[in-house]
Amino acid sequence: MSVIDKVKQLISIMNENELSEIEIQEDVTKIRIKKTEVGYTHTVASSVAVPSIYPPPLNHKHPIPVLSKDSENITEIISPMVGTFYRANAPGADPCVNVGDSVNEETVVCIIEAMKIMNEVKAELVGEIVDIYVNDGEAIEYGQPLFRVRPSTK
Amino acid sequence: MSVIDKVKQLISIMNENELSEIEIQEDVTKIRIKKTEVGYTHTVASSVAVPSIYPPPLNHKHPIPVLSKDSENITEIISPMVGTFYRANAPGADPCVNVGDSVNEETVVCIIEAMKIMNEVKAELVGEIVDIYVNDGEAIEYGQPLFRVRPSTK
Amino acid sequence: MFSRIMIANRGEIALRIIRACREMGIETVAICSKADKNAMYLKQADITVCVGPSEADGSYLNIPSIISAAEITDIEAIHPGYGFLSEVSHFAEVCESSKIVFIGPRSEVLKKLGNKTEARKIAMACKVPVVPGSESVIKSQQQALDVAHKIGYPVIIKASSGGGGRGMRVAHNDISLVNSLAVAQREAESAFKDPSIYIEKYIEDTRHVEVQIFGDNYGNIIHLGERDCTLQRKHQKLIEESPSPSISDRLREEICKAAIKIAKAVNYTNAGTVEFLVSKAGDFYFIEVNTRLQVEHPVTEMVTGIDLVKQQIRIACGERLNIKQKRVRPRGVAIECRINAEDPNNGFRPQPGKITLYNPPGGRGVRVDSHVHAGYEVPPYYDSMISKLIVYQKTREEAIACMKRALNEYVIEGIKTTIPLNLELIAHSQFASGNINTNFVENLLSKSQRS
Amino acid sequence: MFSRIMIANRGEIALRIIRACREMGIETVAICSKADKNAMYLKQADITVCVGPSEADGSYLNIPSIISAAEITDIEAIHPGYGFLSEVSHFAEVCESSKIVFIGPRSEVLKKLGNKTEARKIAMACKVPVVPGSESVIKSQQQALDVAHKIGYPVIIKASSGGGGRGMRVAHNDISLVNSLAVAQREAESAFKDPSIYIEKYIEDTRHVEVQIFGDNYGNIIHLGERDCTLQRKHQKLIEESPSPSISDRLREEICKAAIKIAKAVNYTNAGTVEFLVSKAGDFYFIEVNTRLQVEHPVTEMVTGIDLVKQQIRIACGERLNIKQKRVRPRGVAIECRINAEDPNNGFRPQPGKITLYNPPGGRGVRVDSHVHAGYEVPPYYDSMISKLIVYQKTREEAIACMKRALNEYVIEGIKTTIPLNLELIAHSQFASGNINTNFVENLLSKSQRS
Repeated sequence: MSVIDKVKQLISIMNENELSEIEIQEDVTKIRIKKTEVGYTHTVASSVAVPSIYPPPLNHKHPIPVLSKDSENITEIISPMVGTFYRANAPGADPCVNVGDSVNEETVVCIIEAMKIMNEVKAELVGEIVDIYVNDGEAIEYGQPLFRVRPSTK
Repeated sequence: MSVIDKVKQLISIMNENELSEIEIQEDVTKIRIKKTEVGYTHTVASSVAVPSIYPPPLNHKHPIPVLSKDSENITEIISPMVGTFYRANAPGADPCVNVGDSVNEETVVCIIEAMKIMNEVKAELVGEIVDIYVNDGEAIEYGQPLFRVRPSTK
Repeated sequence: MFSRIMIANRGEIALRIIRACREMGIETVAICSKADKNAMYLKQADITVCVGPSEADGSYLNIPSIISAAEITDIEAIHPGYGFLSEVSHFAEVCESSKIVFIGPRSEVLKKLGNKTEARKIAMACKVPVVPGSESVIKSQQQALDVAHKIGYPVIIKASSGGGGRGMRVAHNDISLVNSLAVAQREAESAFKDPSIYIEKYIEDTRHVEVQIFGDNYGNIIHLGERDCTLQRKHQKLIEESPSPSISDRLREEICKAAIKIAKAVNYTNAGTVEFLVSKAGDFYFIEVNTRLQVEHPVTEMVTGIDLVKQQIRIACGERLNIKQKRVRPRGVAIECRINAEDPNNGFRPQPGKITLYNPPGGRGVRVDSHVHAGYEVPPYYDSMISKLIVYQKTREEAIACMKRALNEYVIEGIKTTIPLNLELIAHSQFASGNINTNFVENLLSKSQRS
Repeated sequence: MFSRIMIANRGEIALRIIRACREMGIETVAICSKADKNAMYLKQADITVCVGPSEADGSYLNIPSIISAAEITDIEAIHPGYGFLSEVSHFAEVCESSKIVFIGPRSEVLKKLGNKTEARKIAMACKVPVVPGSESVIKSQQQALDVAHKIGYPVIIKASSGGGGRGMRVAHNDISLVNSLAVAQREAESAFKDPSIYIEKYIEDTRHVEVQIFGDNYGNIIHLGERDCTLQRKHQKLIEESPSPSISDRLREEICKAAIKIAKAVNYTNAGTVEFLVSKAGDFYFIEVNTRLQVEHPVTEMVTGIDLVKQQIRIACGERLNIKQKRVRPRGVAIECRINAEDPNNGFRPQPGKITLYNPPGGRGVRVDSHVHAGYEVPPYYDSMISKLIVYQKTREEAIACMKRALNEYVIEGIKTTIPLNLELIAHSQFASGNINTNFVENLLSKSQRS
């Protein structure tokens, strides 16, 4: 398990148990995660229509997770950049998308904060969100799968 | 190819071409072989019935050489010790055995000089000598095949 | 001391820096591209963040992505290694404005010394000899010809933002100068995104000698002796050593003094290298300052006993230089061979692909700095260097014998490498005598091609 | 200088000696057993001769076979390494009578010092303190009891021809002494073909400190400082370092002086090690002289900068010692971890078998002395040590950090090794403090078993 995966699991545990800080040291790996007091505290420079300095998201086919049964025609939206993943475009607002939502090429599915800039990530395909891999506020790396999508057969 | 193998090939070439000295350097390997003027010049301390200080020779099945066609039931007499191989038990004498000779357990097939002592090597099996791998006066190591033998089916 | 550092680089130098951090008890965040994502050396880092696609432009040169990765991993400082962003003053600026410590000189120093014509002016102001040439960027063909006529042929055209031999062209007369100008500009543009070039007198039969300098944030500047990198092929260093086998103690002292002068003139901080050409007559000329850790830093580490990377980190963290100049007493001889994934028998063609067998040499006096291993896939996207083999012995003769022995032990199968070329060079009587110049390798190669 | 040397040993030490020879330009003849015949390290030798079957008795201990191999390959000298025939005076005698130089002390010195009771007498004659005990071999049960009563319990029974912890037994009272006597004799008989034993006072809470000595054929004898080998398990050294972290400079000087006295008393030639116990009170006691190169010689090489194997060869060839005692100035700190193919979680059971993955650590300050590699098959016939990991740094703290880093990098898969145990020991606060004794490892292991 990569450190990033461990961090993800730890954050899930933190969220489930309403923890504000967790620190583990195993062998040579040391992970310390601490939540900020409020949901997110950064100043949202501009919450709408920020021109992205990054290329548009890629539709990259990842190996389907082992647990998946419906392996037919499932694709993923992967992260086009490194940053912090947010499900909504403002603190307290509704998530951009939820499981079961239909999306099209232009649908903003999440916000990734990178260098204090909020970048809107678009679905770039037509289909239905079937899973959200990442929790709100999580750190994500380039190429990391974010959403699982069942594409619509037009 | 091990250095010993190379030395063997070089000695064959020397014998075929009646050379007295050969020296090669390849990469980091340097081989120099020089023949003494006369066949062998050492003083033979005792040429008969020297009690061997070594265990009796082993009948060890080696992988049959690639060129061999008659792979059925061929065995080898391998060297029980490190030393110098002589086909005869005295300089100028007839070889102990030649190709085509029949041997039995007690037949002395060669002499190995080790630490100035002449050690008689016995066939330890009944059969016919079909090949002699080693030239007279060659250095041999432990476990090196000396004779190829077709065992008799009693 | 920092508690967490990001390494904005890849391969052997990333591993080199991770090792130093681990020994200092500092956590490490390694960035990587898609191509390097499963590389084994990343396991030595505490955290790995993939910052972009395999192409360096989108990953190792992608400043927003790297800074973003720095933010999500909460690091305090970035070590840029060498190459990539290590000499990009804009990157250092971004770090500074993001309150991240850039482990290297200040951005203004990078900017000043990164421009070769600017650096030349600084050297001249310090009365350090420079190669005669254009005082500034060449703007026209006529200007180039004027300069060439003034300083005399042969001349060499160099990229203002250049390095590593790219954008360099030697001209022996007006015709070749005119022809080379456009080519050099195009090369400079494509390699450094800056077409500006300048012209210098081309000095034949020279050695390449460079001085390691180190400055702290309190005005203390020392040198750690010199390295000799005369053994080059197309301006790419192949074998480096310290001390230089061909300069007198007096010349050594003069060159080191000149390096310190230049460093002091810009109030240099952290590690840097001042490069010089040394002519057969024993004259020396300033070439440029490399404002970063060098590939060949291990040879200085061996002879001085100082860990340059740890020292860089300490200085960047605000510590004072704890080494006095007179306490720097290089001892013994260190030699480094760069092992590249290239086929020396086939025009040094890069050899990406899988390493099927890998056995590095070991034993007394041998140091291997490498991130590769059996099963490692050399990616086609980056520099071809896969290992640095460094030896350290009391005398140069012993160091050469040790290097020969170690190169002979080194097994890399699956791809072709420059190990055989290194063996040939290190075993060459002319290398042993120390009587070589920067054209030695090319002359040798063209000779063996003719024969 | 010799032009061709035979190495009468195997594994890492054979490779160590081959490397030294290659660097000196001396041809090497490696002997091997059937089991080692295809081992890759043999490729570094110029000639390989298989001298017998896999079992050491018929090969690495087979004197006639080895001498015969020496004759057919026309070598001038034999380096015996450590273990096997290295301390067998008869082998040195045979070499001497065969006009082959034995690279080690003269056979009469091996004989004298090889007998522990004899060595004790020599030490006492030099006024070097020895552990109180029987002046000679114990001949009867009553004599053993008399000695024990005179010197007081606890006592330790040792084999006269012993070494490496075999044949040793501690007794705390008459009953355990009587019981242990027979066992110890049997062990001594089977291990050394000599049942003679002697008795010493068992000194608790001791450190193991040893002095590297070197003599030439002209009466010059020097020491190269000390090594601390306190970290042992069942009298088998696990981690060695130099300098010793727990003795004062005055004590260091005294111990080294005592070692020189003993060496001079026997007119010692070539490399040797004088071993001492150091009590908590700072008293030291002579134990024995190891008349050969030690496994842990690299730590001395690192701090002194002297290549002990090359020095051995030069001395054996008749050269004078070119090192003056006052010029020996150890610098820095070196630590060695022995990596054994043993399962520390399973009673240290040997782990013969195939190494499927092998990645040694590298980088600054790291030396690996090992003959193994991915695909290497650890044979079941010999010692379980497969690698020595040596680090060298300026301070002990840095050396410990470097060793931790290097052990963490070291990947050996396919068989279990003592790497995890080494990591645990090197990271232990008590090791860092230097406050340990020779029972430290066993106490730690029994504690972890209980918990």
